[in-house]
Amino acid sequence: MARALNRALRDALADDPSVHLLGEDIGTLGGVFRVTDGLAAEFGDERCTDTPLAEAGILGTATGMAMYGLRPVVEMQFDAFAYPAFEQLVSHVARMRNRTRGAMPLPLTVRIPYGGGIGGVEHHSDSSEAYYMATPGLHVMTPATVADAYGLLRQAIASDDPVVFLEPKRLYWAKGELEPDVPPGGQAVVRRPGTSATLLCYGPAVPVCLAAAESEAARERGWDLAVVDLRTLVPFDDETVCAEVRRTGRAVVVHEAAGFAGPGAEIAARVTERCFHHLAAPVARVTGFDIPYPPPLLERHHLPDANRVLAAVAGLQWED
Amino acid sequence: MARALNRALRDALADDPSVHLLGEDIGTLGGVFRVTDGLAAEFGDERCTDTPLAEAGILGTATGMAMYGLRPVVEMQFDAFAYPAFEQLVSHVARMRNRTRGAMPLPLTVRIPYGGGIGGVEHHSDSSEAYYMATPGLHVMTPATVADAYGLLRQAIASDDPVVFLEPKRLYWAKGELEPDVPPGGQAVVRRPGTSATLLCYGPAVPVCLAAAESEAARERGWDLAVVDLRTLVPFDDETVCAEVRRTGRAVVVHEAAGFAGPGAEIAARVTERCFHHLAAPVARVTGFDIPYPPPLLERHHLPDANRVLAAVAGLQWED
Amino acid sequence: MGDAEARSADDLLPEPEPHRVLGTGAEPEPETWPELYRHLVRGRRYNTQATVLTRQGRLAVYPSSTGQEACQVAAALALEPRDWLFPSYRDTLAAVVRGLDPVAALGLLRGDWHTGYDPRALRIAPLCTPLATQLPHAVGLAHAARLRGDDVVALALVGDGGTSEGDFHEALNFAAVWRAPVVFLVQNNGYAISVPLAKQSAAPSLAHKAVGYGMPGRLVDGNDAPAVLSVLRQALARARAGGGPTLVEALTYRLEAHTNADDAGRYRPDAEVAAWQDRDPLALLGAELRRHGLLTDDREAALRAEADDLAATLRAGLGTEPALDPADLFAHVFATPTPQLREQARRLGVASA
Amino acid sequence: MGDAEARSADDLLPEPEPHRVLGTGAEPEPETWPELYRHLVRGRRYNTQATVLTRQGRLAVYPSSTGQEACQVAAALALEPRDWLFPSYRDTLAAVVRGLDPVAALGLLRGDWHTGYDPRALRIAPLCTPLATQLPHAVGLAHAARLRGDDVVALALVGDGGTSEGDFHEALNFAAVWRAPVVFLVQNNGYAISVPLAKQSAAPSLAHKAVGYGMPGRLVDGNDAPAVLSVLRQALARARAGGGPTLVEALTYRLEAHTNADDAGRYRPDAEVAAWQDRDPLALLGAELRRHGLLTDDREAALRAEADDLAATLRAGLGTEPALDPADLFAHVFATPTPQLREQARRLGVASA
Ligand SMILES: Cc1ncc(C[n+]2csc(CCOP(=O)(O)OP(=O)(O)O)c2C)c(N)n1
Ligand SMILES: Cc1ncc(C[n+]2csc(CCOP(=O)(O)OP(=O)(O)O)c2C)c(N)n1
Ligand SMILES: [Mg+2]
Ligand SMILES: [Mg+2]
Repeated sequence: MARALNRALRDALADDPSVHLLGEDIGTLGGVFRVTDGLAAEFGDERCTDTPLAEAGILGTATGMAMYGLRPVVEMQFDAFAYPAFEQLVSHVARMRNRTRGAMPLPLTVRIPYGGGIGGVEHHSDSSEAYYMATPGLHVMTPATVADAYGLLRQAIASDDPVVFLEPKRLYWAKGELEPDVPPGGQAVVRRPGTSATLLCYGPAVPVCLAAAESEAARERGWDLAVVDLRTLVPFDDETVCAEVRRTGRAVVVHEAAGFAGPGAEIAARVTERCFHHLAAPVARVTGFDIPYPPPLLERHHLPDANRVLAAVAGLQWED
Repeated sequence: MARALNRALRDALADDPSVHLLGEDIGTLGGVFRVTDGLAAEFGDERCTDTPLAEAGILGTATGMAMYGLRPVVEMQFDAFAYPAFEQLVSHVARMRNRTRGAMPLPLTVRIPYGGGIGGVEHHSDSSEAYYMATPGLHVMTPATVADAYGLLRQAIASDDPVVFLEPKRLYWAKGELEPDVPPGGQAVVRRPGTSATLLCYGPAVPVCLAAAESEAARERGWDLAVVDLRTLVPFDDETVCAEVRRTGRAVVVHEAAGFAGPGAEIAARVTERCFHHLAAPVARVTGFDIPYPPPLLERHHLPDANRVLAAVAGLQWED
Repeated sequence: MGDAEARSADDLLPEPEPHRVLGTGAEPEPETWPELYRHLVRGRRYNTQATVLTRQGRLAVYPSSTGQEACQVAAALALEPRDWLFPSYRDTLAAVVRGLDPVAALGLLRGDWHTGYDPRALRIAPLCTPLATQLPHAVGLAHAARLRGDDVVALALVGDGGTSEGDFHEALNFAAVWRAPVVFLVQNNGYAISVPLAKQSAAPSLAHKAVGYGMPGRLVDGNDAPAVLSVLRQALARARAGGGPTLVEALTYRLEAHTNADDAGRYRPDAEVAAWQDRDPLALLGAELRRHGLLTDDREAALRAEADDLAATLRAGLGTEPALDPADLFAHVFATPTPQLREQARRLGVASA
Repeated sequence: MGDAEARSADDLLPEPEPHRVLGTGAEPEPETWPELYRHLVRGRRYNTQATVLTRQGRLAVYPSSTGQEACQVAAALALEPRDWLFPSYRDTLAAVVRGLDPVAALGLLRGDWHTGYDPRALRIAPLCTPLATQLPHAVGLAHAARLRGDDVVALALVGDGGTSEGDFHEALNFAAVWRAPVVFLVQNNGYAISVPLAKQSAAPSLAHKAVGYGMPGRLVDGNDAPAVLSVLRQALARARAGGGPTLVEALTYRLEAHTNADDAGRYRPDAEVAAWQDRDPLALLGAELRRHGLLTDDREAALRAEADDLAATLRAGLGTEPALDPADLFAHVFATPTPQLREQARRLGVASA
C-alpha cells in the first residue's frame, strides 16, 4: 500500500503543478514509511519539502499555501504527532471555506498514518479518527486496499475541500493491484456479500472482518457474513450501509479506536435510527478498549481480531 | 452559576494549599467571566496566576506542577482556545498515571467554558466535549445546576485523576441554591421523573429539556417526559440512564454539539445496546447541526430548543 | 547556520531605542504624511463609531484599535495592492484602510457571518481570532507566492500577547528557514486583555525574539505613523528583494478597553492611560504637520467631515437588521453539501444548501 | 521589560565559540573527570548493547545516544539527587547514569509498558516521546518546587529538532517570566532524523534563542564532557540561586542512525560521520586523562570490564520474555476503574483492573 500511495503522490505532482508535499523527513529520507520515496529527487525540494519539526507550523503554512491557490499535501509522521496541529485543523482548515462564504476553499490533504499493530512504542499507534469525524468541515477518508490507497488519495488531493486521509499503518506492507478507477469517496463498498449479518468496518479492520467472514468458524456456524468497507467516514454512505444492514438484520461495527465515543458509536447510532425495525439485535461494536493505546507487547490483546468479531456475531441474539 | 464556581474555587484554595489556579486573565481581572473574581486578591498571585498567553504552555506547566504534587486548576478562556493544548491533554494529562503504572497520578482540572447561546463571535461557542470523551484517561464533567457547579467542581479538584470540567457558558448567569452535597460524579440524576419518554441531556441542554417537558405542548399531547441530567460524561452512568429508558421505552438525547460523531452517538449507541428490547423506537438525537458553529445572529436556528425536542419526541413512533 | 550567509547577532538585534521620525527634525514627506493623517482621522472616527454601535446592539462586540491607529494605517498603506495583509481580530481598521468596505469589514463583529468577505478581492485574509494562528498562514502564503514567482509580500499583524503562542514561534522559524517574503508586525500595546507585558515576556524587547530565528528585529514607536510606515516599508522592501522576513515591534497603547465588554479600570491605572493619551498618534502627527504648514484648520475640518461621512456610512450600513437566512447555516460547509447536511437543512425546513 | 532587572542582550547572548575545556590547558579535575570517563565507557557499552538487542528483537526500538554520551553523562552528574531530570526519548542513558535500573529504564523501548518506572523514586520524569512536550513539564515542576520552598532544580533535555516546536517556545517563555529554576539542554546533534540543522533553523545558533526570552544562552562543545558538566553546573547553580533559567546548546553528533529502524546513509555522508568519530567524546576525555596520568591501561581494562558487566545485566534482564498480563491493559487508567473498564476486562476474560 505504501507504494500505491507513493504512486498517487507522484502522479498528482506530475499532473498538477499546484500540488506540494510538506512534512518531516519526507524529502531526502522519503518519509519514515517511505511513502514519499524518490519524490524530492524527481520533483525537487520545493514540491516535496522537509519542513522544520513543528506540526502546527506545517499545517499552518500549508493552510497559507492553500489560501494562495496551491494544493498542499501534508504528512504527519504519526497519528499522535498530528495533535499539535489540532487547532489549525479545527479552527482554520475545517472552517476557511465556510468563513469566507465559499470565496476561499481550502484544498488541502492531511495524510496521517494511524492505528496500531506494528509494534510501535508510545504515541505511535493512536486511532484518532473520532476527533476528525467530530469536526464539521473535514472529509475523512481511509483506504483498506491498495487500489483505494491510490484512488482515494488522488481523489483527496483533487478535492476542493480539506481531507484528513488516514493511512492504516499496518496495511502499508499489504499487497494488491492498482486500479485506475475506484468508486468515489463518500461511497462504501461491499467487500464480501453475505446474508447472515453485516460487518461494518474501515481501514485496518477490513482485513480482520474479511478474515472473520472467511473463517472456518464462521462456516461451521453457518454464518454468511457481509463485509462493508466504509472507505470514507465523512461524508458517510448511509445508503449502502443501511441497505446492507436491512438485508441481514444484524450488524457489527469493528474498529481499532477506543469504543467509547468512538467512530462505531456514530455508525451504530445512525444505522439504528435508520434500520430499527429491521434489526433483530442491537448493532454490536467490536473496538479497542477505552484505554490509552497499550505498549507493543500488549497490543494484540487490545486489537479487535477475527475471534472477537465472531464472538460479537454470536451475541447477535440468534435465538429469536 | 459563575458565583458558585467562584465559591468552589475559593473553598478549594482555602482547604488545600496544593490547589493552584492558572490561566489567562484569571488574576487581576478575575477571568473574562469573573469566575475567579477576587481570588488573586485573597490568595495571592502564586495561587491564582495570570500566565503568559499560551494554552499548551499553561496545561504543560500545570502538568509539571501536578507531577510535583500540586493540584492545578487550569482555566481555558473559551472552548476553541483549548485546542492549542490538545497534545498536552491527550498525550500527557490523560496518560501520566497509566504510563507510570500509577506511580504518578495527575490530579489536574481543566475548566473550559463551552457551548453557545451567548452571542459569541467565531471560536467562542464550540461544544468540544466529543473530543474529550473520546480520549481515554480523562474524566469529563459538566454541571447544569448551580449546586452541581459547586459540588462537581469541588469533586473534580479533589479527584486524583484529571478532569475536563465543562462549564456551560450560557448558564453562567443561571441562579440557584448552593448545596453542600451533591451526588458524586459518575452519577446521573433524574431532574424530572416521567413515564412517556426519557430526555437524556447534560449542561446547557438540561434547561432546554426541562422546558420541553414542562411545556404546554407536552401537556397537551399528554406526554409525561422524564429528564435525566448526565452530569458526568466520563465515566458514564449506564445504570441510571438505562433504568430510566427501560421505564419509558423511548428516549431522546439532546445536546448542542454537532450530531455526527457527537456525544449523543455514544449515548444512543450504548442505550440501544443495553435496552434494545425495551425500546419502542430508536433513540432519537436532537443536536446542533454538522456545521461549524454559526455566527451569533444565526445561532438560535442551530441550537436545539424545546420545539425541536418535542418534535423529536413526536417522532418516537407512538402509533405502534 | 551551516549556512555561509548566517548573520551574526549584531546584524539582527533591534535598535536600542524605538525608531522615531516625528520630533526628530526629519523632513516631512508631503506625499505620505498628510495621507497618513487623513487615515488616522478617519480611523479614529471609525473606531469611535463602531464602539458606539456595540452599545446599540448593532455589533456583537468591537475590539477597538483606538490609540493604535498609527500601526493600523501604516500597515495598510505600506503594502502594494498585490501584497497580502493578515489581520488579527483587532485589525478591522487596517482592513478598512486597505480598502475593504467599512460595513463588510464588520461581518465577524456584527455576527452575521464569520468575516464573510472575499479575501482574494483585496488580498486581506479573514480577521483572525485564535491568537497567532494567522502567522503561519502568512508565511505559507508568502512562500507559495515566491514559489509561483510572484512579487508578493505578506504582512502579518499580532499582539504582544500573541507572541507567547507556539504558533508565533513556529511561523517565524518557518519564515526564516524558508526566507519567505513576510513581515511580522507586533503591535505591543502593553496588555493582553488584562495581562501586562511583564507577565508576558522577560525579554529585553519583543523584537529581540528575531535573533533566535535568524531574522532582523526592529523596534519602532508605534504611535509615530511615519516611523511605523518607514520601518515597515524597509522590511517589506527587504522581503521583496529576497532578503527574508523581519520582525517589527511597534510600541503603542490601546486607549480603550480590550473590547466594549471589558472593564479596563480593573487592571490599569487612569494615570497610565492619560500618559498615553498625551502621545496620541493623531495629535503627534497633526502637530508636526501643522508645524510644517501641511495641515490647516480648513483641511482639518474637511478631514473631520470626511470622517463623519464614514461614520454615517457605518451607522447606515449597520442601522438595519442584516438579511439573515437560516439556510445559510448549511452553506459553504463543503464544496457540495453532503447528503447529511441536505437532510438537516430539510429538517430545519429550509432550502437545501 | 517594564522590569528594572531586565538585562540587555549583551548579557544574554551565548559565547561566540562553544565553551571547551579539553585541550585548552585547563587543569584536570580528579574528582569529576575520571568519574565522567567511567560513565562514558559504561554509557557507550550500554548504547551498543541496546542496539544489538534490537536486532535480536528484545527491544522494539532503540534511539541510541552513541556519540552523545558526554551530554548524557554530564546531564545526569550535574544534578543533585533532589533535582529532577526530564529526558526525551533519546535519553535513556542519562536516566541510567542518574541511577535508574538499566533494564527498567528500557520499559518504553522494550514495549512492556509506557516507561513504567516510578518517576518520583529518582526524580526522573518519564522518557518523553512527543518532542518538546516535556519542557513545559520541567518548567511547571521547577516552579512548583520553588512555590513550595524546596531547593530543587529541573534539567530538561531536548534535541535540535525539538526547538522548532511551539512547546519549546512556550516553555522557555514561561520559565523566564516565572524565573523558574530550570535549565534547558539542547543536544544539537545536527539532525532531526534526516533533517539537517540548516532546514531547522536559520539562527546564528540555537543558544541565541535565549535572548528572545530574556534568559542567558550558553554554547558548549557537547563532546567535551568536562565542558558540558561545567556549563550545566553553572546554569544549575544560577537557577538554584534564584537567577532563573538558562538555555544551553551543546554541539554534538549522533554517530549511529536515528534508531535501529533508520538508514542514516540516505541523508548524511560517511565522511561527515568519520569526522565526528574523530571527535568521539570517549577518546577526547580518555586522551586528556592519559596525558595527565589519570587513566592507565589497567584502569581502562577495569572500566571495560565494568561496562561489560553492565552489558551482561542488560542481556540477562532482556533475555527472558517480560511477564505480561493482559489485565494490565486496564490497570492505572484511572485511580478507580470505571464500571465500563471493569466490564471490558471481564469481556476480555481477565481479572478486573
Ligand atoms: C488562542 C487564543 N487564546 C485566547 C484567546 C482569547 N483572547 C482574545 S484577545 C486576548 C488578548 C490578546 O492580547 P494581545 O495579543 O496583546 O492583543 P491585543 O488584544 O492587545 O490587541 C485573548 C487572551 C484567543 N483569542 N485565542
Ligand atoms: C511532536 C512530535 N513530532 C514528531 C515526532 C517524530 N520524531 C521522533 S524523533 C524525531 C526527530 C527528533 O530530532 P531532534 O529533536 O533533533 O532529536 P534527536 O532525534 O536528534 O535526538 C521526530 C521527527 C515526535 N516524536 N514528536
Ligand atoms: Mg496587546
Ligand atoms: Mg537532533
